[in-house]
This record gives sequence, structure tokens and C-alpha cells, in this order.
Amino acid sequence: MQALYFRAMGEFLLIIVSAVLVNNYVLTKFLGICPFLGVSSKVETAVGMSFAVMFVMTLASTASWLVQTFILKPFDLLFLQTIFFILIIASLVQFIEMLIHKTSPVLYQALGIFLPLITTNCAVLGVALLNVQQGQGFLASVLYGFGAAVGFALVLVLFAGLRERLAYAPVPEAFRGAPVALVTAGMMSLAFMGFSGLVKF
Amino acid sequence: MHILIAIASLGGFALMAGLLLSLAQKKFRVEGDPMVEKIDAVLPQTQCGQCGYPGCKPYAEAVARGEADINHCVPGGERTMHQLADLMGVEPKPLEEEPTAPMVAFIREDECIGCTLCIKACPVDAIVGAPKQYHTVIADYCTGCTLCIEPCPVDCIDMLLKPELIEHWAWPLPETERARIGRERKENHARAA
Amino acid sequence: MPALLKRLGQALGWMPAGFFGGIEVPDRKLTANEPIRDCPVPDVLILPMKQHIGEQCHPCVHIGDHVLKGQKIAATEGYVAAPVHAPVAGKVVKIEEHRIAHPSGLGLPCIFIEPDGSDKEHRYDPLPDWNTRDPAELRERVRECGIVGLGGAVFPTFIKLVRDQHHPIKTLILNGIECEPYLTTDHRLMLEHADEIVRGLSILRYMVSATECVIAIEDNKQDAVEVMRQAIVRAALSGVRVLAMPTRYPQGSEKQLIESITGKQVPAGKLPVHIGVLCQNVATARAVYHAVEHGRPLTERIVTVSGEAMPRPGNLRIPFGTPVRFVLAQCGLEDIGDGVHVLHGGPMMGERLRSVDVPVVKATNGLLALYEGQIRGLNTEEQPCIHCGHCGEVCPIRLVPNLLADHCRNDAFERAEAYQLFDCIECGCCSYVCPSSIPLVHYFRYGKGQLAQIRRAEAFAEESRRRSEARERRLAREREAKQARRRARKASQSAKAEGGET
Amino acid sequence: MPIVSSPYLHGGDSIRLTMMSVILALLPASFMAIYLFGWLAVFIITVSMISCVLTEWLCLRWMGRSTKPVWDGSAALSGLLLALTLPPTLPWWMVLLGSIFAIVLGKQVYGGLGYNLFNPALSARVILLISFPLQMTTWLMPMSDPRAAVDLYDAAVAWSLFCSGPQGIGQALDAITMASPLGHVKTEWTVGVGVTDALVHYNYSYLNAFLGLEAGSLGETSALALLIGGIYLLARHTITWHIPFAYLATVALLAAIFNSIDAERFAPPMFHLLAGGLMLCAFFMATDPVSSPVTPLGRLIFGVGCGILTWCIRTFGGYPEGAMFAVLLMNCAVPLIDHYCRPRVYGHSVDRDAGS
Repeated sequence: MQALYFRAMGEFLLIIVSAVLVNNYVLTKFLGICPFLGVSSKVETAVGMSFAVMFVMTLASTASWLVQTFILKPFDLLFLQTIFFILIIASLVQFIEMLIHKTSPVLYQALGIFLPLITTNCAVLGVALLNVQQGQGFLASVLYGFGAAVGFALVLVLFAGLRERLAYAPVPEAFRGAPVALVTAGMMSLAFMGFSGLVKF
Repeated sequence: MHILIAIASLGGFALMAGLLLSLAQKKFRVEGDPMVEKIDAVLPQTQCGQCGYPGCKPYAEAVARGEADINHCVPGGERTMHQLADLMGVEPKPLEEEPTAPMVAFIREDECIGCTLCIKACPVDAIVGAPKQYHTVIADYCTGCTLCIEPCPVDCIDMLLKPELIEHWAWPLPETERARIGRERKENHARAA
Repeated sequence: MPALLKRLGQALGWMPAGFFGGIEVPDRKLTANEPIRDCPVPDVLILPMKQHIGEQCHPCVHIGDHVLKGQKIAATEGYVAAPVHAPVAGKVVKIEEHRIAHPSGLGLPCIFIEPDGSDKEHRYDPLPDWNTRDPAELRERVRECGIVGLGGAVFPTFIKLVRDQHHPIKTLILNGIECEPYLTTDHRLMLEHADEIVRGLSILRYMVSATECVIAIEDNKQDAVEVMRQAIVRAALSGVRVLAMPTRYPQGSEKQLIESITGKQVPAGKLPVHIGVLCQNVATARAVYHAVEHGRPLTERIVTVSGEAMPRPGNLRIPFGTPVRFVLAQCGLEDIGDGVHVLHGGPMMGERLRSVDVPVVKATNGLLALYEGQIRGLNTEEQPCIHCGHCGEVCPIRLVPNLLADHCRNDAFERAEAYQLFDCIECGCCSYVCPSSIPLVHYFRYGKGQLAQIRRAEAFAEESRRRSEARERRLAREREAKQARRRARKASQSAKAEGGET
Repeated sequence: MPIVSSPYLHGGDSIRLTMMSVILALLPASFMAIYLFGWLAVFIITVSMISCVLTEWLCLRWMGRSTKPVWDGSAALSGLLLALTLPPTLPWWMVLLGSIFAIVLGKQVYGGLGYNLFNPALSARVILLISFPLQMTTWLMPMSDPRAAVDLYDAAVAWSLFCSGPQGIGQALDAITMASPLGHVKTEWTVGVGVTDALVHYNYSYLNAFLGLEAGSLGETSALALLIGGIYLLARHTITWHIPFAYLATVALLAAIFNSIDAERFAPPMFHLLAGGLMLCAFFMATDPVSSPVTPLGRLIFGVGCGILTWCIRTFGGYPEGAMFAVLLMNCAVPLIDHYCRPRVYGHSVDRDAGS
């Protein structure tokens, strides 16, 4: 019994490690690049965005699993999958937008267009879709969604730290702004390749 | 039949989400615009109207509504513009006008006829005087907005440079190549954006 | 536990001097063996109205007045202030703005005195029986005599001489460290006037009723240690220790010295008195002795005139107001060539003079003439920071100087403040060790100056907002009143009309 | 006359002195490389250093900036570091490509020395590894190995190997190469052979590993030579003890713990310490001042992070060697580490951030 428990814990740990590091959505799947570049100029904003995305991603993967299992599959409505998921995500984003507007108007301003754009963030939809495709159990899906969100948050905050330092650097004319940020993101992605093979998933 | 289930489930789901959202909307209603206060706090409060609005607060409201750009505050200069850019989450923009050195108004008292027009114009009540008496500017309170110049019928108000005090002197940046490059980069950045 | 850690740190060489960080600077005490000599009186003395930290004084004499040596010529009602006294007898010839030793090159109102050659002197009542007097009276005397900290900070001394029930002074430290290169004023003072310093120490001790006294001297001045020990034996004082401290810059900085001796740190934004310590310079102690026992105000000081470009270096007793050009001429430096620069103060914390037509003031502890090649910042070029971290290793208050300088350079002043910019004591250790020759202290001064201006602007904006809103309210009130009057008038008119009709 | 702030004295340290001292500290490892791989090492080091300096000069000229920084020794140092991480069989054009990557993508894109976010030499090494995985993991038998089939002390042989690869000397690649200890252990594990047996098959000896008489990149084989250089840097105070100590101690500790749990699955600590690029990374890569934290606590955390990542990637990852990935990954975190690991300032209580 205990051995089984440990096996399960190990399994869940692997799911998290895989989602955070090995199959990082931004750096190895190249999903969610838009907010990754858009809201990473300051660490504070990046942290706020991270929490918003974590909220949406975890709940979206949970809700999508429920919808998939209890509505789409029983009624054979898989052709409605995308539209359902988008609906879930859009509602969650609306909710978090109201929440942030109420609690932190400055963060609301700083996130600007990127907050509603979480709706069309390919990472969020990607997580939901990949999750149900893999056909995992409920807890595994939730963890996977959460792990992917943590991975997104991790690289977003690290990247924001790097960009804050970059803001002081005399970057050559042609590379100023987005180009050097992309080069940096590329280097990060190279570094994350070191994790490949860490978890066979 | 199949299509009916599809429509019903999708519709039902959407209805549920809509209900939840409308509840949330009630709970998280935002009164007024909290940004106005924050924007007003970084404005220099000269009330000079150089931004095209009748004072600092109206400009703050216009910026919060997104009607006014962030680069119209002349006395606030680059710093205020950067603070506004930070608050609004937009890229810094070059200033409309370069800020001038800080000034104070000065009334040539022997020419003053005591009409009190300048007193009425002063947005911070920094001019004292009574009808038919000489008026004078309290230099410590004058914001240098120049709003008193126009109404004066005898043109007896001058704008003088604020005297430079040794206590208020601040070290300049070092005159090194690196500091200069940094400064230029920042200016170029502001201009390019 | 912290004490144990500290001892471990000292043993391993991380805190060799009793405080964190610090550097070894070259000694260059060229004038250590030059006896103090008198500087002649110049044709005119220029006395700035502010020679201390705090509020500016106002002249209390008029043009044409004759003043006696030691007569008070300027004072202010402000608390943090020290009055100015005439260093010689003579005539006030003019009162106008004159350039002072300040990096801005700006000036202050100054009183110009032409000596009349007489030695008529004004003195306060001598108080040889000070140990029977009320400490408050002695404190008033110290204040009246214009005594400020002569180590370089020029903070009015009387402010620190308080008996506070909440913070009783336990330790009185006399600072004879003088860790700056070249400077030897305190060193010579201790060798030649040890007895007067010890008398001053007794007075200070009586005033604050300190239980223990420490005279701290760097261990590269063993002769001074010996002389001070003998003076204490002669004066038959008990509870006074002479400590030979490790030679390490900035051992002489008040905060660092207190940490070295007591192991305690002065809390940020507080004075040493909050941890029961009073720290005074040896020259200040001597000035207190003169003020109390002889009634003589502070009108002169010892100045080290030195440097490789100085033909006849020495330690001079100079009346305040003497032009620096005149002093340099006394030491053989008649005209200052292109490649020679004059520093006011020591090379680590002093100021390069842009003009030598400035007067010697209470803060002047050294005048150094150096060749251009010796001066950092003129012969080096700032290179990018390579984050080697040496600056953080030597910073005696444990800032992260390179990141702080980055924030200052890029005008991220709020960030700089969060990185404790205002705790920087500007000792210069970081700039000294920087392999990239970054003028870190200069960036910190820039940041501090800009932040001070921003704070002033914010306070002004707040005041303007308050006044503007008050005006709005007043105008609204007036409109309201006008409308009320109009309504009342209308109402009464209509009432009248109605009354007429009926 | 410019306003110049105090202090007016300077200790005399300079960037060039710093860089020269690091190059000096790398000399033992370089000589070891030449002893092991003969002329091949000379060629790779020379090409790498010269092309780095040249690339830097071209970049600065092209951008219209002052070319003075070329002579501060940092480009030459990057070239030397890069060369020492390369396998000896690399053809000349890959070395050249690596140098260009190091200077252009690793350094000049960010604005030159002092602004790069990642270690230039390691960035180039990783780019090369990802681009040419086969060539970058092919190790030559060192000349100390009695089975060494080619005479690398012969300049002509080494030159043709350098220019056109094994076919230039009429040899098959297999005939002159062997696996590195780390790679060997990893491949053996995938076919089910435990660490102890794998090391016996490899003829592994700690003494050889310590002296460096085994297959590996040019400069990373000899722990002894790297230790000499590292101790020189520590003594000269170019680097502080924090990063190397934390890094090596973490790897050793993790290896010791897991080795005691399962000696067949997890390699012993000594093997980890002496294998691969760990020593080189600990003393020369992770301590690169520009891309490592400045505060003592930050440096310790950085070192521990490098250690954990290195051990994890080596033990569980797809790549046999994790040291360079670990350092690059920790480089990403440096700005945040710097920000949150500032020391307690004089006179401030510990809960400084809560207070202010």
C-alpha cells in the first residue's frame, strides 16, 4: 500500500518536473511567446502575469478535463471541443480581469492588452488540448496544467529579471528591443535543452 | 437529436458561465477610476495648463481615460513622463516641449496698480495684496506657471530664474564616456519610441 | 553568537579591522615629523556664514565695525548651527557672497575682516572649576564657542553632548585614528598637546557622565599611543584606555570605529548616542578644553599642508578665513601649474578645489597639492562593470555598490533608494578597488542629489496641490454664497411682488 | 575642468590585469591539453583565441565603437576558455564558428564586456553541441594512452586531422576515438550495466582522472591542472571561494548520499568531481564575474544551484555531461539572485525589506 503511495507520488512529481522543465511550454514547445515577450520588461508585472496565467491554466485544464469526460465524451460531441475550451478559458480570463482590476489597478494597467489576450494565449489552449489528448486521469490533468503554468511563470520571471538587466546595457542599435530579447530567449531555450531526457514522458 | 444535445449543452454551459461572470461583476465592481489619484500624485501640481487642460487633476483624468498622451506635462519633464509611462504600462515618448529652468514670478511693485487680476489668476494663491495696494508674490509658493502674466493690465510681472542655492546644488553625472553613452542611449530610446 | 562569528571572521581575515570590509591605503604621511608651526595672518580674512552642517548663520556685525579676536560675528536661532567668531582683531570691510570650498563652485555670504595688527581679544569667562558646574552650562559654552566636529564632518558638537535618561552614554571614544593618507593633524596634535586633549576628555566625560573612555589611535602611530598613555598617567585618570587599532581605511569613520570598539552598530538613521556611545575627534576635545577652561572660541585649527607637489609640506596652525592661496604660498607653492591639483581634505574623502581663492574653514583638515598623474578620475577611463564584486567586499556598510551605481547611472532612483543609497558614507573604498575605474562614489552623489531634488519637488507639489485645492474649495464656497444670496434676493423680490399683488 | 568626485586615489587594479590573471591560471590546463593532444591542442587553442579577438575587433569596428576593449584580454580569454571545452577532434571551421558564436551571440549582441547575460564560451559550446552533436561528443584517445593510434606530436598528422578530419589521415573515426568516462557510464547504464562494472570495463582509475590522463575535452580532463589554476585565482583574489566551494560541495554531497543508497545506479562522489567539465566549470565558468552574482550569499546559492543541476542532468538527463547546461541555467537566474540576496546593510535590522 505504502509502496503504491510512493509510486503515485513519484509519478506526480515526474509529471510536474516534466511540465515545468523538460517540456516547458515557452522554451521547448514555443507556445505562449506573445505574453512571454510582451509582459517581461519588469519583474513585478511578470509576477502578476504569472499568477494570472497560473490561475487560468490550472482551472482551465481542470474544467476542460471535466467537460471532456462528462459532456463531450458521453454525448459524442468531440467536434465541439475547441469551442468549449475557448468558452471556459474566456470566462476564466474575464473573471481574473475583474479580480485584478479590483485588487491592483496598476497591475491592471501594466498588463494592459495582455490580460484579455490570455484568452487567445496558445499555451493555455495548448495545455487544455494536450491534456485531454494524453488521456490522463483527473489528478494528473490538474497537476499537468499546474506544472505547465509554473513552468511558464518560472521562465517569465527569469526572463523579466534578465531583461531588467538588459535595459541598462548598450545593446547595438540593430538589436535593441525585441531582437536582443529574442536572442536571450533563444539562449534560455538552449540552456533548457539540458533538461531533455530528464524525464521520459 | 445529436445536434440538439450539442446546442443545449453548449448553450447551457455558456449560460452558466455568463451567470457566474455577472455575479463576479457585481462583487468586483470598481468605483470611479483609481488611476486618476495615482496619476495626479506624480504630476508636479504647477497647475500651469501647459498640457492643454485647466490644471493637473483634469490632465490626470484625461490620461486615465486614455484621451491625453503621457508626454504633455512640460514642467514635470522626462521624469514625470517616465512615471506616467510606468503607471499606464505604455512605452515612454519624447516630450512635447523641453522643460525650462524653474522660474518664479516677480511683481515690479512701483508699476503695480493694485488691480487684483493676478491674484484671481494665481492657481495656488501665491500672490498677496488688496485692491489699490501693491501686490507681491510669495516666492516660496510660486510654481512659475506664468498664468498671472496675461491678466496684468500694466505688464509689471516678470518671470525670474529661481536663484541657485548651494544647499540645493546636486552633483552632475560623471563626465565619463560611459555615463555619456548611457545618457544618449536613453534619449535616443525616448525619441525612437 | 554574532560575537563568535565576528571573532572567527577576524581570525580568517574577513574582518581584520573589527569592521567589515575596508582597504589598505598607502600611508604617505609626509608631515608626520613636522612640528606644528604658525601660519602668518593674511591681509584679509574671509569668513563664510556656514562652516558646519546645519543652518546658515546671519552676520551680527556691520560693515565698518571693529571686532575683537574671538568676538562673535555671526549666529542663528536655528538649533543645528554653530556661531562664527572673528579669528583676529580688525575691521569688517565688506559682507558679500564669496566662493567657498564646494564642488559646485558656488558661494556663500562671507564677512571680510581686515586685521589691524593688534591682539585685543574677547574671551568668555574661564571655567576652571568646570567639575562643579552644571553640564548644561558647559554645553551652552561649547555651543556659544562655535565648536564643531573637527574630524571633517563639522557636526555641531553640543548636540551630541546630551545627558539623556533613555540613552545614557556608556562609552566615550576619542577618535585619533586619522586613516586618510597624508593627513597628520591629529597625530601632531596628540604628540604636542596631549595634556590639553586629556583635559578636554575629562570635561567631555564629566558632561555626559560616561563610565568608560577609549582613546583610539591607529597602530601605525605608536609614538602617539605612547604619548597619550603617559599623559593619562600624568593626569591620574582612571577608566581611560588607549587602544591601538588596526591600520585599515576607514577605521576613523565614526560608525566603523564604534563597531570596532564596541562591536555594536549604530542603527540606521540614528545617532551613536542611541547605543550609548559618544565619539569625538581629539582636536574637538582640545577645542572643548580651550572653550571651557580658557573661554576661547574656535577660531583656528591645525591643517596638514602636504602632497608630492608641495615644496615645503608641514602642519600649520591657521586662523579660519585665511585664503588657501595664501596658505599654499607659505609652504612654497606660489603659482599652481597646469599639472598640479589642490585637494581640500584628504585624498579619499576630500574635494578637488577648482579655485584656490577660497578660505580655510572649520572643515579644512588638509590641503594637498598632487600631480595630475596621481589623481584617479583624471588619468583613468571608466570601463564597463564586470561584476567582480570587489566593491561589495570592501564596502564597510555592506552595500552592493556596483548594482547601486547601475541604478543611479540609469536614473532608477527609487531602485537605488531601495538598495540603501542613503546609507552610503562616501568613504570611497569601492572606487579605490574598482578594476574598471568606475567613479562609484560620484554616481552615488549624483543619485543622492537627484533624489533630494525629487523629494523637494514632491514636497513642493504636495504643498501646491494643497493650496490649489484650498483655492478651489474657497472659490466653490464663494460661488455657493453668491448663488445663495441671489436666491435669497430673488425669493425676497418674489415675496415682495407677491405681497404687492395680494 | 570636469567635476571629479573623491576618492582621488586608486588601487591600480584593472580589467586587463584580471583577465591576464585568469589566462595565466588556465596555462597549466592548456599545457596539459598540449601534452595529451599534441599539436591538435595548439591548433585549436590558437585558432579559437585569434578568431575571438578578430571577431571582437570586427564587431566593434562594424558598430562604430571604440576598438580599445579588444586589448583588455576578455576576448582572448573567451577564446581560450572555449578551446578548452572543445573535443580535440573538432575541425577548424567548427572552432571558428564557435568563436564567432561566443563573441557575437554571447557578448557583442548585449553590448560587449560586462553586459553579457550568459557566459560567452559556454553559450558557444552549447550552440556547437546542439548543432553538431556527433562531433562534439567524439573524444580522442590521449597520447598518454598506450592504444593511441595516431602521433599527434607530429605536426603534419595533427594538421591534416584538424583540417579534414580522420579521413585526412586515412583512418576511420572509430579507430582513434574512445568514450569519455561520463559517456561510458551513461551508455552502459542504458544497456543495464551498473556503475561499478562500467568503471571496471572502462579501466577507470581515480589517479588517471585526477592527473587528466583520459579522454575528454582539451582542458577539462586534468583536475590537478585546473586546481592549480583555481587556487592561484583564489590566492590572487580574482575569484572568491563561494562559487567553487558551493558547487563542488553540492555535487559531492548529492553524489555521496545517492551513492550510499544505490551504488549501482548512482556514481560515487569522487567520480563526479573528477569527471567531465565540472572542475573547469566550477573554477573558471561559474566564476565568470559578469554572468555570476556579486553578493556572497548570492554566490553560494548560485553554486548550490549549479551543483544540483549538474548532478541531476548527469544522473537522469539525456546528456552525459550537465555542468555547462547547469551554469547556463543558473546564469538565467543571476539578476534575480542579485536582487534578493543583498547583504544586511550596516545599522539595519534583518527584516529590512519588511521595514522599509
